[in-house]
Amino acid sequence: MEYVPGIPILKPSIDADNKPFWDAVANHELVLQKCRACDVYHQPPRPMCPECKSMDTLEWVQSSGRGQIYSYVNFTTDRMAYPAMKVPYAVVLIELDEGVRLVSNMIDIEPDEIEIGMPVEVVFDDISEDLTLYKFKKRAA
Amino acid sequence: MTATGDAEQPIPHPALWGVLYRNSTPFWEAVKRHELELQRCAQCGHWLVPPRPMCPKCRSADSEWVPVSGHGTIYSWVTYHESPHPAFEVPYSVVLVELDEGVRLVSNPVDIASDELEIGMPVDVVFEDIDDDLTLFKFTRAA
Amino acid sequence: MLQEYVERSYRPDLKPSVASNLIKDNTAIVGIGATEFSRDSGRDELDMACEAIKAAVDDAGLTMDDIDGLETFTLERTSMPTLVGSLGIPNLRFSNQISFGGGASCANVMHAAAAVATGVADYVVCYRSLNEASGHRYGRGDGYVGYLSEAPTLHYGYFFPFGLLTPLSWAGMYGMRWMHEFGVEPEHIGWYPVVLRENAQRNPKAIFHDKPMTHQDYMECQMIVEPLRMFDCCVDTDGAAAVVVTTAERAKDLKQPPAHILAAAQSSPPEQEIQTSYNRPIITGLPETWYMAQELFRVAGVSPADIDVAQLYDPFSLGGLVQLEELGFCERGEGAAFCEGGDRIRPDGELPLNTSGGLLSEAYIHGYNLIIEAVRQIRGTSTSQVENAELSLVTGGPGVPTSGLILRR
Amino acid sequence: MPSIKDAAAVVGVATTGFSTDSGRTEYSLAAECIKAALDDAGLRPEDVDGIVKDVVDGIDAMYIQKAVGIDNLTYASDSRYGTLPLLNAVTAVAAGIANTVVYYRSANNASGKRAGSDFRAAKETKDESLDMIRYDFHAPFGLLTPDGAIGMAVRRYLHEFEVSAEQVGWVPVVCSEHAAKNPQAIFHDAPITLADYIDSDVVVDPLRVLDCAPDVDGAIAIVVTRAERAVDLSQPPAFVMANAQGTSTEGEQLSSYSRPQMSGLPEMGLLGDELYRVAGIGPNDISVAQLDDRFAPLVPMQLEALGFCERGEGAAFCEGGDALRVGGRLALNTNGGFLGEGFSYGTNIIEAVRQIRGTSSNQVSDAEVVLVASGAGGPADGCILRR
Repeated sequence: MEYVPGIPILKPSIDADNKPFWDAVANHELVLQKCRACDVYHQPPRPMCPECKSMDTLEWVQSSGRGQIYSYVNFTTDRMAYPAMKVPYAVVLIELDEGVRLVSNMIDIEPDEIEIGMPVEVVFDDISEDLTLYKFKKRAA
Repeated sequence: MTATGDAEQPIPHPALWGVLYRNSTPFWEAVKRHELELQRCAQCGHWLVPPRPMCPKCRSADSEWVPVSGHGTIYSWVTYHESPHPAFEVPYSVVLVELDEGVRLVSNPVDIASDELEIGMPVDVVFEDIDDDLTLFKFTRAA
Repeated sequence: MLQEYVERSYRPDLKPSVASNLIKDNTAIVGIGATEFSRDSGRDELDMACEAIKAAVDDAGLTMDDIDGLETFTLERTSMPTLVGSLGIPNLRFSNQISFGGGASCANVMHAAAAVATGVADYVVCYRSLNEASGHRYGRGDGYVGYLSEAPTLHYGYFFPFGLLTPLSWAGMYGMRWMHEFGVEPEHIGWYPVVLRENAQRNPKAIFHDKPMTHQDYMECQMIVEPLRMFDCCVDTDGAAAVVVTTAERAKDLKQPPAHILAAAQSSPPEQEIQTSYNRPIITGLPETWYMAQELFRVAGVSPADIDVAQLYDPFSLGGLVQLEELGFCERGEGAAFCEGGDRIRPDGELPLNTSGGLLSEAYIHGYNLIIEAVRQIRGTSTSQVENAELSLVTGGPGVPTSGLILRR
Repeated sequence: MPSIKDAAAVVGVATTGFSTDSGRTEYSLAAECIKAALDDAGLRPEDVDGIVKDVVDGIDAMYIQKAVGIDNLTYASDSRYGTLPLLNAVTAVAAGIANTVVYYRSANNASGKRAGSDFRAAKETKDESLDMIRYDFHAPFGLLTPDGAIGMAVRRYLHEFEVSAEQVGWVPVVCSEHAAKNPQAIFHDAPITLADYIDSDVVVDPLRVLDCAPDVDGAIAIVVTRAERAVDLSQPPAFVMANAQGTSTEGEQLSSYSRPQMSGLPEMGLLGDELYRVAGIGPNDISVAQLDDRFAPLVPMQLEALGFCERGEGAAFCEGGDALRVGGRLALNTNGGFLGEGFSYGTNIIEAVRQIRGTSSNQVSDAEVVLVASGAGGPADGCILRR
């Protein structure tokens, strides 16, 4: 996807609960929140595990970065698009191998080539000095 | 009163923008012309302050904008000793003026020191052009 | 998580018994009122709220002095004290707001009914006023440019940087998966908006009155966010609407035939978000609507087959179709097939839907126009009246914590 | 006539304690506190089917579900002003549409970054509330803060009834004495004297620093359930005898400048009438009250509005402080109030529950019923709890 120069992307909003996630992304790593007692992943991150109600068994673990496209939308007109992105652009919902789903964009692929079930892996896109985003590219099955 | 009104730290302007605030617009337009006009129910004569779309007394939606005297007395006041906003240097006072018509408006005193303010003090309206967009009504000791 | 939903096995053991439900049959909607629906009202939202509320109070045969409760959305911008000061309500004893956008519409009536059923208030007005068309446009992404530099909430931080900023696209993400899993084609979806547009032709208040649309028009209209096109979207509207709720006992002496509340329900199941609940086991359904429906039918003691007419909250046509599945009118994945050809959902069909034109073709007053239409069906005054309508169902916004009502004569 | 009287009870309460910088997110504080309140009640998150909160608190009920593990919520609402969410919880339970409702607040109001708040952690959003209409007529003149707005009414009260600062000062003094014994209070172990009060800085004349409750970081949570279920739980229930809201036609939030008299609290008067009507008791039956002391001069005004003394005699009632101390005519804000424990609505209900349970750090020996009022200076609300 292509960006329109001069219009900033809306950056993530960060607090103490989700900071480890975005700090990792800035370092080109994808981490997920997991309860070590229950062996369950949580996205979005939260301060307490809803299964065991513990606040100190939550930890951040490395994600495989691999998964598949679970769903997607394709912005075909300016009407509902964010003006920083040139239309058409697609937004994908990735199901990681860990079972957690993340919204993202694809690289190196046209919107009309995107398919549900396509295997993907994470890549990192340094958009600007203070913004790195996780994106995905097609991989061999 | 030392509201600077400079571009760096502008006084909070009344929100005339958008479609949310149309009820208040005639009031601020009159102030801009150095006139004080208030909204009154066209049916029963009840003053609608702050402006509102319906009269709470008779539930009529008909209202009119009427020029008022600009004379009144100080009904209450407060003096800020810690500044809530960079546009306002402390100490400064905010007065609640009861106009002869019986309605009350929040404003600032002009040429009256904080320690001279008294409930019941007679005052007259004056106008102050703050910048191109904003004119405010203020009150000074009655002649 | 969501095991009950996945297995379609509702366990009501947490809920109070139906016998202790004081809303059921004891409360009613007795007044309805609305402003004109337009694309540019030229007025304050406060003005429109006053007009709609006064109309609803007049319709009930009450005076403003009778009103002692107010219910609305947290999204509502009119301030409660200023509204009370404009309407001249002398002794307001109860006020409440509900978040979750359009999911709150029927919940407003539910909470009002709880207040009157327990004597906390006697007559509660529920209202919503919005200049959605001419004022702030919630549904557009470009409104953020130059006013925000980062996502407005922590949660949106996971979506906004990728260009996913609008309800249409959030819903599209569910829709694409739903079409994929159940093999739904665009031409199947089109019948639902077409029938609603037909209903709007008989409703002079509808924004799309006198603007008919054929199935071919639907197929040829512009794709906005694939898989959703222009005619899948609700109509941004300026306007206000209000209803008056009181006890069934008081309703007997009022001007209009009461629309009794047979059941009211609200639901927010696990992993709920505002239209972005992407981390649930399946995203092709609307669990909040399913849970709400279980509770609604449990309290009402009726089944989907007993419903005579329904007003579904349809911000997008897919939202209406999937609700048909979750409400139990058809099986999972069969919502579009249910509407094919349109006959089943027309006013003389087995389940007449959105008889005023719904949010797609009448107006988008955040679901309040649907509640009013559900009442009209009970009164027998709809412009697309269903014969002998005894039970009238209405839902709140899907994809968010939602709500619903079953009204009876 | 239908009534909510005695249909519901408060069965679990908790606070995180208060500080000027929690160092944690509001989400995290809320989750911890709700769990603690449920533990206090002897209930599990799975038992909860309703959540009520204040509009201004950022963390939506949906996110509480995500963290605390509440299954299917079938009652949720947001109220504004004071402790109004309690009325929704009680109404829902009394109407038989919810069994167990949690009321929570969580705010980092002192450290104030708001970065800690969750779902609506908007940092740059415009306030599009039509409350701004009123602010339009105040803000250009520098009337920008709650203390300034209520200061106008306070000055009228002081003026019309010739009330002195020395009289009003007994409210913060007594509250500080109570806070000194309350380990949860931000001013634990820090009592003040009347001289301290008189010498404290004037923030917005006529209000001093010690007239104004301090903003704090922290959370509260309160669990409400049906009366018949309440008796089987871990704690002695605090039954809700009455719960109501009061507003008046010319009432605005802290700035009701258009009504004939500004020196009273007519909303509080209506609230009191309704509470006493529903409960079937009067002010003479009440010897403990948690009143809204966000601004100290509002306390004598409330004493008058709620019928504890005649109009204009509230300040005399407070003078010397004895009437307000434990064992006095009306033990006031026995947790220290918002002035002493910290300004977080809900702490007043929690202290009322402690009095009913007999666990207050300033326990009134025969506390059978306790009155709670909040939202003074705007739409008012309150409740009467009983043993």
